[in-house]
Amino acid sequence: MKRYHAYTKIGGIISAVMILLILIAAFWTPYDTAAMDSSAKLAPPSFAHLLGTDNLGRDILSRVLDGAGTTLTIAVLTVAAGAFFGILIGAFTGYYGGPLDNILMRICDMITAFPSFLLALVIVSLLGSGKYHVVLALGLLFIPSFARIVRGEYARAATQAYVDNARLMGADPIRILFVHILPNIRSVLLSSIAIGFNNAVLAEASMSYLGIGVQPPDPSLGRMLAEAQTYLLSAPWFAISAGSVIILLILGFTLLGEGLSKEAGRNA
Amino acid sequence: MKKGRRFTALLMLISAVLTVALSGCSGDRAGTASEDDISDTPAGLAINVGLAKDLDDSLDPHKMVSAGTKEVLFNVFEGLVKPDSDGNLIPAVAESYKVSDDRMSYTFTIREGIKFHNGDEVTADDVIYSIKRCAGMLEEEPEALVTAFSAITDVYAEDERTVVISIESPDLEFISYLTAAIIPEGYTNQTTSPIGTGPYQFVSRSAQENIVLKRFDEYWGELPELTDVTFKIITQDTIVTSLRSGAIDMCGHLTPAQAAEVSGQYDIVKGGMNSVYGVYLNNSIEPLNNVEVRRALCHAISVEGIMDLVFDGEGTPLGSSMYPAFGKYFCEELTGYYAYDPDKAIQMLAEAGYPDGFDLELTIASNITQYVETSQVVAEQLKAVGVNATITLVDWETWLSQVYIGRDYEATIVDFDASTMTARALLERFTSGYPKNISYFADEEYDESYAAAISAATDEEQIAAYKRCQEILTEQAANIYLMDMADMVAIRSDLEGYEFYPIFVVDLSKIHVKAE
Amino acid sequence: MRYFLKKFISLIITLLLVSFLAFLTFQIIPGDPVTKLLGTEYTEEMAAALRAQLGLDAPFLLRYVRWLGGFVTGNFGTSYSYNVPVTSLLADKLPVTGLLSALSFLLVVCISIPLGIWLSAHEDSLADRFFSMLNQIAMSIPPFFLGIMMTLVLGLVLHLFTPGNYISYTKDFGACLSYLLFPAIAIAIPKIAMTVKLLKSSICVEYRRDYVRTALSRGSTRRRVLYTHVLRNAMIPVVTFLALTIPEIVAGSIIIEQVFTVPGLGRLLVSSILNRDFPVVCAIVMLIAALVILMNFLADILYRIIDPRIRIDQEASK
Amino acid sequence: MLEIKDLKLSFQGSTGFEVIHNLNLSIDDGEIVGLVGESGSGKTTAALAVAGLLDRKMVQAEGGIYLDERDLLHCSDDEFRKIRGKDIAMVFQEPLSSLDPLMKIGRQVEEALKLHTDMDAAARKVAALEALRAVELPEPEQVYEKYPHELSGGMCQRVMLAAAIVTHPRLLIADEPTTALDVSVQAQILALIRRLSREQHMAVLFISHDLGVIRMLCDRVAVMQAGDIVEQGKTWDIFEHPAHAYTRTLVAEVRKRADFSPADEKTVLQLEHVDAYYRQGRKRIQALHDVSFCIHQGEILGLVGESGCGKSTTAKVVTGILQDYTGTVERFGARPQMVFQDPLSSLNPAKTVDWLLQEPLRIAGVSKAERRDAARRILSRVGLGEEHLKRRPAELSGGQRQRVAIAAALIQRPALIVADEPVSALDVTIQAQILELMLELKRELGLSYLFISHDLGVIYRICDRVLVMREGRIVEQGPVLDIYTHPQDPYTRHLASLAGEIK
Repeated sequence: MKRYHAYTKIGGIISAVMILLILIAAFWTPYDTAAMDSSAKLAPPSFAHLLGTDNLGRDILSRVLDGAGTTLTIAVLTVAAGAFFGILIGAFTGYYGGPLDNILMRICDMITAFPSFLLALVIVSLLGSGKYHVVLALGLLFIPSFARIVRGEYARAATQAYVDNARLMGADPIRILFVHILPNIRSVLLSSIAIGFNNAVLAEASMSYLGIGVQPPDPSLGRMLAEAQTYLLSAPWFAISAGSVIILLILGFTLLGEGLSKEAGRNA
Repeated sequence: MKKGRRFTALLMLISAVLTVALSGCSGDRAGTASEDDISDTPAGLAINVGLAKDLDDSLDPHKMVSAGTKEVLFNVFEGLVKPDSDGNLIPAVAESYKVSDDRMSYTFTIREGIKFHNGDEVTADDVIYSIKRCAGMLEEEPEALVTAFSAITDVYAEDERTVVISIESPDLEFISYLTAAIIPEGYTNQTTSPIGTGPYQFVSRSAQENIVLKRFDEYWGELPELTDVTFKIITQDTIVTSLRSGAIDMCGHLTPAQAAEVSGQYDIVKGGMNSVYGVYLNNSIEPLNNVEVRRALCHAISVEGIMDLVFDGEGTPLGSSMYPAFGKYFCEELTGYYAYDPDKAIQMLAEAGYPDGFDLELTIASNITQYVETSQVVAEQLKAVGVNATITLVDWETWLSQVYIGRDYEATIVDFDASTMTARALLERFTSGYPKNISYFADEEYDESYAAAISAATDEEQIAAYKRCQEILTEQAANIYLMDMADMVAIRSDLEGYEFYPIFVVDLSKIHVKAE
Repeated sequence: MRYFLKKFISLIITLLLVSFLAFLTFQIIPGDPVTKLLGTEYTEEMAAALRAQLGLDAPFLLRYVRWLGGFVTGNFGTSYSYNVPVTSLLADKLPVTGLLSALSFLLVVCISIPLGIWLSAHEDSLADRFFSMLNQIAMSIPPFFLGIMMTLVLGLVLHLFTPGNYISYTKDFGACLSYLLFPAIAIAIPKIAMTVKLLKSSICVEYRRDYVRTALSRGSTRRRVLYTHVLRNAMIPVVTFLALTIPEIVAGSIIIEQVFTVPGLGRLLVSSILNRDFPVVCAIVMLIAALVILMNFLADILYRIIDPRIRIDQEASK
Repeated sequence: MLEIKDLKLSFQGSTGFEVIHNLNLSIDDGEIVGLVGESGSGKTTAALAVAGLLDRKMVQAEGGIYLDERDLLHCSDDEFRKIRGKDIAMVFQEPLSSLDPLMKIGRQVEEALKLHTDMDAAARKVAALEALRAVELPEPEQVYEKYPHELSGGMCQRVMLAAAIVTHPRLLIADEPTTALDVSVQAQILALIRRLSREQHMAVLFISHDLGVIRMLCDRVAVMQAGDIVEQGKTWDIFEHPAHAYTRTLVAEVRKRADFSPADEKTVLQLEHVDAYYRQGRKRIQALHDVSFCIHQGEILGLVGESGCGKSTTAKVVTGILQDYTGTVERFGARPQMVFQDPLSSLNPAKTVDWLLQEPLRIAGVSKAERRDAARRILSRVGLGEEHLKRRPAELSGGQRQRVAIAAALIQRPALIVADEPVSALDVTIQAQILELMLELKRELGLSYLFISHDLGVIYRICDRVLVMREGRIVEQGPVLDIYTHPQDPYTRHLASLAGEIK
């Protein structure tokens, strides 16, 4: 019987509940997320509307869940894209080094140094706004951080005896990189994925807050927060609902990541 | 050991002092700062006015392009004449003027003793310089800055206080262009530190922060009560919190929802936005080139519904490209020409060959809350008749280059105003030859009517022709005309005197403390 | 010396790449500075004349070289929007963002270090568990949401400050600082949480090192071991982290400035992007990029200075 | 002077257990007492208890530890702290990591003075320099200003000693102080400890797993096994007449030498005039100079030398991991495989034993069923059972890990196995088992080994021939007995004399 760290448990529960709710919301929400009701604008939480309604009389619960779904999709795809290319680049540059390593790292520096807002705006203006373009923009921004971490791990792994051993077995470089070394940087990857996820949710929310990113009528948590600012005093539940969902999404995954890496550390 | 402890203690001390000191002094100031700024000190009455958009523009009165800049600097500049809140032109820099019998020559008498903010008296040379500058008659400004001024053939001084302007042909509306600002000759810093003759003088501008004006104590007219006005640049989303916190004392162009949020604490003054708000359609593309489809869309949209959801029921519904402030030109009977009737819309669409509806992309400028919210309601209403409307938000500059100048779009939501007080500004944009006719509206009868209105010799003729233009726009369902949006101003409840103008300005000189 | 030279060259190359990318951006995204300067009702002749005057009619690469030449000689151009030299705009706005970031950084340092030390001394106590959980939550709060909530609770309900009433540093420095304290807190809280976590785990790792046992065997108290040995070693990763936090704080201020309506570089950047005020955008982008690169550089140098095991000019070990 | 009576130590907590059962030991002034035993026998725990470095919350102690009648076990933390560092000082196994990397040597040496005396800074410096001189460090003024990383391992251990003796303690506890050092340095440190003990009349409790070291240094010895002292007495007596069965095995292991069967004429490896290089940053450093040797089938060739002499580079050239060399390397038969010193890093930590054993066959394209069979067969061949298949390296003991490493090498049926310090990290009895396994495999499979070690005892025990390396060159080679009895090269002579001293 494996004993789980308390963080893993709490994080797992939060994430599981969030994902479950989001999945349910993908098929069924208490109200149509776009349906407006001029007779119930900014209604406080009640049994009819558990989290109240917004300034156009839309059900906030339905909208935050739908928005959380959008955010989650974007974050997962972004991190997946960032991690995939980051691992690919980091593995080769870290293991082989050389001039290619230098060039790729300079490009990573450049992307890191470039304001993300502007880069996202460029991509969104070029390709039009929409979820998947946001993924593209954010994914691009996430590659360098993954690449850098993975590169460091691979550079270190390349000097390890088990890698020499794998070479002696006659394993080809691809096999060494992805079958032998990759599982060993699992815990580092896990925590950078958790951090990456955290940053992706934050970045998506921030971009939507600033008005680029996910577009209405698709609900977006960041945009809801921007709108909710006007109604802070008369309808605080509007801002609090949207904000809490962002916090829960991030918290669940950070705790999970934190717990898992603590467990990995305990086992090692 | 001691050293380590000291180090930690020092850090803690710094943070404690920092927090306590700063929040302490902020506490003090939060209470007094706004009072300081607004109280009747011997120096006068100072207020903060919120602006949701920065004046990121040239401050040169002849070169500024954004409506927001013009709105604020209305208080700094005056033309030979200036508009009043009823839309009439009243004397300003000129104390009087005469029009010659052939209506081709205007003679202005400059007001006695009128001064610029730098203390210099306004001379005939200044007036001539200003007019020539606008007309493109100066070497350094070869292009006419005011298009209508290219009709000017000559400007000269008859004596020190008399200036004569001649134009090439009679024009009923020419005098309304002479609201163009009079500025001192040879002053080169207008773009950043403007000087005019208005009741307020410019003090400073800080990007994204504020614009500061103060009363010009040598103003020729009645001195206003407000002595110092700071326009604070805030954002759409923080208008309400800034008002609720007391950071600003007045803010214009609130949405009804924002107004409702602050109505307990502030007096709300309502007026019309004086613009034609509508869903503008690209008449040149499938299926919007079919007039029946456009009519069906008009039936599908409930202006009432939009007003209820987005505007709390405020605003004046419109039926064509004209708003009520234009009194004599406005055709009230066109309002409600297309009744809200989704069933009829579905039927009409089916007859036009679209029983299953079609896809429609609404390209919306994201910086204006009303557009974004309206677009969501419109999309919902169109969905009800089978038209699958998707919303694409773009930033303002993209909207300008793509929709307004590039005219590459399907449908958009925007409001058009008349920057000068002429009906021409609202109707010219639908003539077939107009380069920014975003609807690609082309109708021979409309072009003829418009031409007739421009060259009309009498008011009656002109009114009739303009009204016919409006009827054609409505009958042909060129666009879906929605309303003249409500414009709401929140003003601190001990102040009054805010007046709406038919053009987009805020007149600070009329604001005063309520009589007890 | 060779190390500095190499670092410096790679710094310049990165900046060049960034500048090219920034310049390219405006070639790509829709929008025309001409509409900014002439409004919407202009004739083609006017536009052409203006483009010629601004040098916008030249081919892309030539424009880039010209701009770069100006940039190197300190001429950042003139803002399309405000018609003032970009340098004077930056000189006006840089202190605001600088103050905000400095305040935020000071908070991070002054709160997280004592807190981290205190918590590491009470590992696994009730307080530690409570703070660890709080820390996790603090790390999960988006700063702009924190800002909104602070506006509501501290501003509108408790009246500790007046949201929207930013006062210029030129007018009243103290009032400016006291207003900036709140956005600074909003930026700082998640960073404090991260720093505390790092410092705590770093101290715990160092406590398990052999030299701690040595020091104890000489008769040191645990407290003395902490301050004379462990802390210095534990600070190595923290100092590096803190240096890398600075650009993040500056980046974080971009969005926080919107929430608290602070007229700093962030708001100027966003509005300039939206206005296509390209000279301003390029200058700010270069400024931020330079800051990021310099801080990376600084983190590296600091790391080498603090840790005598690494010679300053030595290649960073892989 | 020091008296340990009926000491019982047990760890608290959910998995609490007793580590020291009933320990009795006394040390007189100026006496050097050795405490010998394998890892896990409790010797370090006992030493830490004497120094008061065990966390009292974690470890429960019974019995008594008396320093001149003073009960250390039951005095307050503050009282104990005044004794620790002043009367009782300690040195540890890893000299480099036991020094604070960020603090200059001088300050670290002075630390105890600062804590226990009221000397001013100048006096402390004088005392510290004197201590540095006493441990025979050259140019103590310069060492005083240096950081630990600027010194070699041997110098660091001298610094540790200086810091320990600076307060003239009555008891020095030395926990494996020479284990991490090269043989020649080892001997110097031992001599130094002996000298200091005599000169300062300081008692020493010397803890080691290495009988040779104990024998060379100690007046008396206590042998520990599983938390008990099984035997104690005069060093000479213990070595000549071990009474307890465990002591007998220990002593016997050291003296054993394998039987040698004459090697085949068939050559499995031939190196001729090999120069090899490795990269450090941008620099290309020559690690081997004109190395030539051959290995016959069924032969164990020893390779001995100090750290950094090129032993590991030779291994890498032989196996083909290092490609940057000139000269000829001829390998006959299947590719040589390698067994490393630390199986924890040479066995992929993320994989199970099953996977590790199958991987070479998987790469070679062997079918799944055959792979599984082969893995099971080879595992039982090295003396492990199927229950180990699903474990990961971290879940195995050191000896088991090294068995798995050997199995993983064997499964590829190599003619030659390069063993790089394969038993250095293991305890004496486990060492013996692994060496026995290697010899068995040699006999049964006709396997050859290149056996790299810094431990002359181990080389002596199993090798047929030996190469002595120094600074990248082979300084001497020949049959083991010849080298040990008639060393030719001065360096080899030096090594052999040290070894003799140790034996």
